[in-house]
Amino acid sequence: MAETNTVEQEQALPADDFGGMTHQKLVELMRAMLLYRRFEEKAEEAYAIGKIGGFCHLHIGQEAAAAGSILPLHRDDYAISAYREHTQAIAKGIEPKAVMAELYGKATGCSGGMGGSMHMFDKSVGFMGGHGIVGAQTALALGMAWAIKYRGEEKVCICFIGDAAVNQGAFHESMNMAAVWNLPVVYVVENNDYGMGTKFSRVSTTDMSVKSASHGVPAHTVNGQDVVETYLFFEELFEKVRKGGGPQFVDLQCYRFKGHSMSDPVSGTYRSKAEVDEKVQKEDPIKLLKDRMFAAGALTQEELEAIDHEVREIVDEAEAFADGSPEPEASGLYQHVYSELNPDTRHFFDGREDM
Amino acid sequence: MAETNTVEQEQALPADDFGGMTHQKLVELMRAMLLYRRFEEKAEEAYAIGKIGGFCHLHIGQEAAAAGSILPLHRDDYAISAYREHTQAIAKGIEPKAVMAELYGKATGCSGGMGGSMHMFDKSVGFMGGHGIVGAQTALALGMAWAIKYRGEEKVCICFIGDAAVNQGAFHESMNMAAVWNLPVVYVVENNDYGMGTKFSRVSTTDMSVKSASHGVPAHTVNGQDVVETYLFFEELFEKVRKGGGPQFVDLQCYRFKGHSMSDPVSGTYRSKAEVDEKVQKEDPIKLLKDRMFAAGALTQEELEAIDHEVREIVDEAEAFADGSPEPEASGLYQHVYSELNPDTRHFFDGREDM
Amino acid sequence: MAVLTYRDALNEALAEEMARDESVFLMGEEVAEYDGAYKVSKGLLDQFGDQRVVDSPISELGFTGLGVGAAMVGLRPVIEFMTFNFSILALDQVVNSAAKMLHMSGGQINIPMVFRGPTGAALQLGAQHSQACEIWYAHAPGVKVVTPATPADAKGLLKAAIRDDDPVAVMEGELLYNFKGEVPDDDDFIVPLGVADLKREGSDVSIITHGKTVHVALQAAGMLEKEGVQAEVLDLRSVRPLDVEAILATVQKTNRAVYLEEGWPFGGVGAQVVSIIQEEAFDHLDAPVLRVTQADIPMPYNKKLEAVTKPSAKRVVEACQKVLYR
Amino acid sequence: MAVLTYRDALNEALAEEMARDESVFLMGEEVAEYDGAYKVSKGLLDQFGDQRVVDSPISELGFTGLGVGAAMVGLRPVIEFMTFNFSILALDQVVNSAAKMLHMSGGQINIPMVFRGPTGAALQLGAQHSQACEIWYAHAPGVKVVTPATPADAKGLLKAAIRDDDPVAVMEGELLYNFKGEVPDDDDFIVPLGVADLKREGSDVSIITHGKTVHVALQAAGMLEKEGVQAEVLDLRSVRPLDVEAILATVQKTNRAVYLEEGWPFGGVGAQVVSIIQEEAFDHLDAPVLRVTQADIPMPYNKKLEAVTKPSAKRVVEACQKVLYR
Ligand SMILES: Cc1ncc(C[n+]2csc(CCOP(=O)(O)OP(=O)(O)O)c2C)c(N)n1
Ligand SMILES: Cc1ncc(C[n+]2csc(CCOP(=O)(O)OP(=O)(O)O)c2C)c(N)n1
Ligand SMILES: [Mg+2]
Ligand SMILES: [Mg+2]
Repeated sequence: MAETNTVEQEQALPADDFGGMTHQKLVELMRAMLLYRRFEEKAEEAYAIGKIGGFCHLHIGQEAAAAGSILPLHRDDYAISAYREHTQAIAKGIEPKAVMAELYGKATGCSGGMGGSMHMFDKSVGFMGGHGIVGAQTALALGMAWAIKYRGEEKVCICFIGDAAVNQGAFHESMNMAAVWNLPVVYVVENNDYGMGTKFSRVSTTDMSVKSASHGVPAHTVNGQDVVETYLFFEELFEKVRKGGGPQFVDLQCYRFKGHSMSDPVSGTYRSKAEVDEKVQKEDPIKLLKDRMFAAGALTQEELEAIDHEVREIVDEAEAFADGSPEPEASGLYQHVYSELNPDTRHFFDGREDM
Repeated sequence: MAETNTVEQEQALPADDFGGMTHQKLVELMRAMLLYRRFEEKAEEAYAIGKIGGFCHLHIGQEAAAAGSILPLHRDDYAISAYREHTQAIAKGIEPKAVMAELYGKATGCSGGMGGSMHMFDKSVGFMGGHGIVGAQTALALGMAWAIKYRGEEKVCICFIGDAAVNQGAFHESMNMAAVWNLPVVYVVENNDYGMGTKFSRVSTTDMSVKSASHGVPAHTVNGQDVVETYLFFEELFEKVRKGGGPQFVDLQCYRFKGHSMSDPVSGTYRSKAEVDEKVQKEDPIKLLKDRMFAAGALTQEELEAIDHEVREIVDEAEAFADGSPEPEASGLYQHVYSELNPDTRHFFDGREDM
Repeated sequence: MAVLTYRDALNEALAEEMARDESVFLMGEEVAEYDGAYKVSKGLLDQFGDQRVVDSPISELGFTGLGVGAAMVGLRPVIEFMTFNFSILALDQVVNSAAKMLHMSGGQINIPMVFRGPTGAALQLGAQHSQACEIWYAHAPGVKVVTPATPADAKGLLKAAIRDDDPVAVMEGELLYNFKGEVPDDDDFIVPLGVADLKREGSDVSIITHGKTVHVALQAAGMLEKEGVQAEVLDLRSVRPLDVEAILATVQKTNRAVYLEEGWPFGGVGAQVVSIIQEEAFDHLDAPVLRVTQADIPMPYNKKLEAVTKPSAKRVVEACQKVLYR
Repeated sequence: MAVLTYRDALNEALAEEMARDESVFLMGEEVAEYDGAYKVSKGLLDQFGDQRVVDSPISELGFTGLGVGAAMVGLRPVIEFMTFNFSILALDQVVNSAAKMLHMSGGQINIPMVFRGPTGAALQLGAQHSQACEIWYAHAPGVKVVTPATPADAKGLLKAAIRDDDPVAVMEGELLYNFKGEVPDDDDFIVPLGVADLKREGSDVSIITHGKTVHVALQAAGMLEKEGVQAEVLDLRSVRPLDVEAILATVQKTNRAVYLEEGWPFGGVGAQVVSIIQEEAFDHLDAPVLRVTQADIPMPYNKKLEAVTKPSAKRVVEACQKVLYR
């Protein structure tokens, strides 16, 4: 009897094959998410002791969205985002130490210490910035996608925006043009349901999934806390877009575990502590993958700790590198305002001679 | 036999009851459309001899859209439009002579000669302008609708835009907010299928009817060349909106018989003469109503000519009034830049003493 | 006189004017449930309800136009920009609608509205969040621009702006919100638009400025005093309308002037003021009027570089010494 | 040298640069099938095809951003605004993206793009279609602005702008498109950015200006000559970068100057130039520098009032007489 039961159970529960994903890939995803988590935790610490300044928007809780949507990209594809982009920059290939150094405002930062938290750039790996004006990057992405088509390349451009950004005119103008010219751009809404303190349902009467309907851009809804689902989805989508599939719109549902920025509360008038606690317990993307891999015997506690140890070392090195790096020189301040100074004429009008 | 046939025919063809519209209303609509047509023809003449300057966008061919959507409004409702608004201004209640005088740039014009063809205003009848920046009026209309709700009034605000204006971000931002706050605003696209020389299908992959889908604003498609259908539709829609029905989006299909503006060709690279000719023959809103009223015995040739004679006189008077009116005084140039000049301080920096 | 922070002074101004006039409402991102990104509207939602204190979507162009449209029919909107940096998206509605409506309607439709929020740089917010926006607004006839530097001016100017029948941009400073100062208690205390305030008397040189940098000017004046130089500090308070009389008076008194501002130099407020001075006080000038501005570059994130990019008291002192030929 | 209209000169510049460099494309409203609202791009669609001459929807913010994005990855977009009036909708992408990208990316990403179209008033287009936009662009470091007044300058400056590695606004004049003049035939003829041109020599007073009003200045100089006054006319050609040397040279020569521009005065280009002159040529000035601008009001539609609102040769003459104390 008991035996039969067991057999029945086994038939009822076929082993999890992670959608056919290799074990190596699963470990890679786990490692990536852990790296992002530890990186942001380190940034949080550094901010608290004043090593990082300005606005600092953490991605904690949204690691699966970054890993699942960016790791399937090729190095020469383009990614562009808003200001919550530290881990996305790392996912696209910027060294953690170059991102940390940028947060520290150092010359060794990926933007030479000039951009900061909201403006991570590395053209060489196709990470085209961190942008601070909500929605503006949708039009910039359109232009990169235009260039891809113009040159007949088989690249894609992925553009990340937040849920609140779909209310910006730039987003709608861009979606329409992407459709008109059938451009290889994938608009991904990291839908964490809040724009600062505003729940999406307070600034839209419609569901996120219809936001591209007016423009004829195909919409997709993906569970962005499930890194396996997310990765497999984007892997397939990108191939379609490379082959001329045209623009896509993805409602990537996720959740922000921390405050909007370091200066904002995690919960408060706009969302309850209970809501956040439940999400953190039930929808932590790292915990979800861990439990699933443990259950499938695809990962052991020891292996997980080893990975965690490894990424912590990377983050510690990044922090040490950032801390030890030199500040950019004041002498370079005017160097990158114009890339071409025209001869025998004046470009700057502040009358300063001392720099 | 023949008789039976006739009987059968009569049974086959129930008399046209114009959707229950009164004969008086039908005549009113015919008279209105004829007035708009003659008015624009006069403006065209005046422009040709240099009495009117600048850009001048005629509404010829779109008279049913103006009559059918504006005449059902109350005097204290608000209407706002773009730059192709002469006849809309008249429909909302501005005297033809005040509109003509504005075209002539005279002090007696509805905007004192300061606005011109694109900027007709008369607050007293709720015509809130002629606006020249494509799409901008969608946000202004939102604000007027906001004020209606704020004050608990039972008014509506109608906002006219062209088909090309739906590609402006302002339109999408406004539609979304209209839905979020359930405002009494009716967005009407005078869909004449072209923005200057650009056919709508070249700048949108989707049909006009889905342009409000992303924002959850109900969409309606109406034959804007059929004044009866248009009038009955809006009469009903406005009542719904007054009672809290919320924002509406109307694809009012019409056709521009003339060039985009006086300086643009009627046809050419962007649309064929044949296309225009066919539309003019088959879809002239005035001819359509005339034929239908004649067929139903609701109007005779004599009556029509009498109406035409009457409106021509109104237009001639308007022209004479405009021509005979004084120019605005240069002394008033600075009078309406600020409505309140703060004491003991400088508002103007051109250093001119002579005005 | 109560001692208030600049933030609370603005909050009081809003509360008093909203209580005084039903047609006044506040709209912007996070102004209601979140009490405002910088807490300027704290408590107003509870006091006035969600019809008068309204959270908007992130649609600057749209909700600015909404404000203009509501003003067209007589409401008195106060539109908050989380920061004026974002208002560049809305500039069309400011310049083409709000500023021109009265004139192009032949005097029929005035726009009694206020745009407000912080302008200029705070600390390490980077290139896109650190821009002084006065000139984008002041360049256009039809718009008024005020830049309070103290709690009293903040309250008095915001109240005057709300009562004014034209579009007024009230440009605040994020770094000023916690600044404390005395504020008259009178509910009808207002600071009239277009009237400058002599923040410090002096006889040797005039430092003319507006907004946040008033405090930099005062600091510089203190440093100069140690060198025996008496600097006068004129706070314009309003950029447009402009108190030209006060500007000419101080120049005629000291015969030497320095214009200090937070923004970029090219076509800045300082350029306009210098142009007026040299035209209208030409014979009173013993030296050219010098300008101290932000370095003519986008704001860098790095803390040290941001500090050198901003106009400093040290640079003001140097400029004053130059015009004093010392 | 061929005699061309300003329109054809621009058309040649576009055709030559597009033929020379595959990465150059033209996008804007009605630029392709309609040959451009003002026919500047006539024939280019046939010559280069619809991937390189592209009709856009009416989405100024969006297609301007598209241009910036394409430039980020190395294309050289030429974005046409039907008129610059409409570009205020796109200013965020100009000021926050194009102008700041190179700096905030630490020097990685330059923006080799051109914005072009007519600026300022034509005839009776009313308040919203008659605005001079130079200063909206020139105020921001990172942007370059040129304003050709003749066919030769139009061709040479547009070609230079397309070849330049930074964002350049080429501001044309609707009323100039039919203006004829000699243009060098050389395919590589360019007019370098930032170099002014002495359009008329004189010894008594300098009329400094840019763009369309160069012709007003020349007319004024002609009128002055009849009174025995030799006016020098300096056409800046580029507003930013700015040929300060040429400005100082003419002022040092005549000791008297008038700045003439089409736009509004407050914080205009003239304010900046005056500020430079009084600072750097203080001892050479025998009189204050005066400015002649559009009346400080939105442009009226009425023909006569529009004429008085615009800066006229008569006003320039009066200003010159003033600085000459006559
Ligand atoms: C145009 C503009 N308006 C306002 C802001 C201020 N702001 C920064 S982030 C933010 C909320 C955006 O929320 P969302 O798009 O959902 O992204 P998330 O922060 O959740 O990732 C706001 C209002 C801005 N940076 N740009
Ligand atoms: C923001 C803006 N961009 C461009 C223009 C120039 N323009 C005026 S009308 C027009 C076409 C508009 O077509 P549509 O919206 O279909 O209205 P219609 O003229 O057909 O009535 C264009 C491009 C403008 N006035 N405003
Ligand atoms: Mg969000
Ligand atoms: Mg149309």
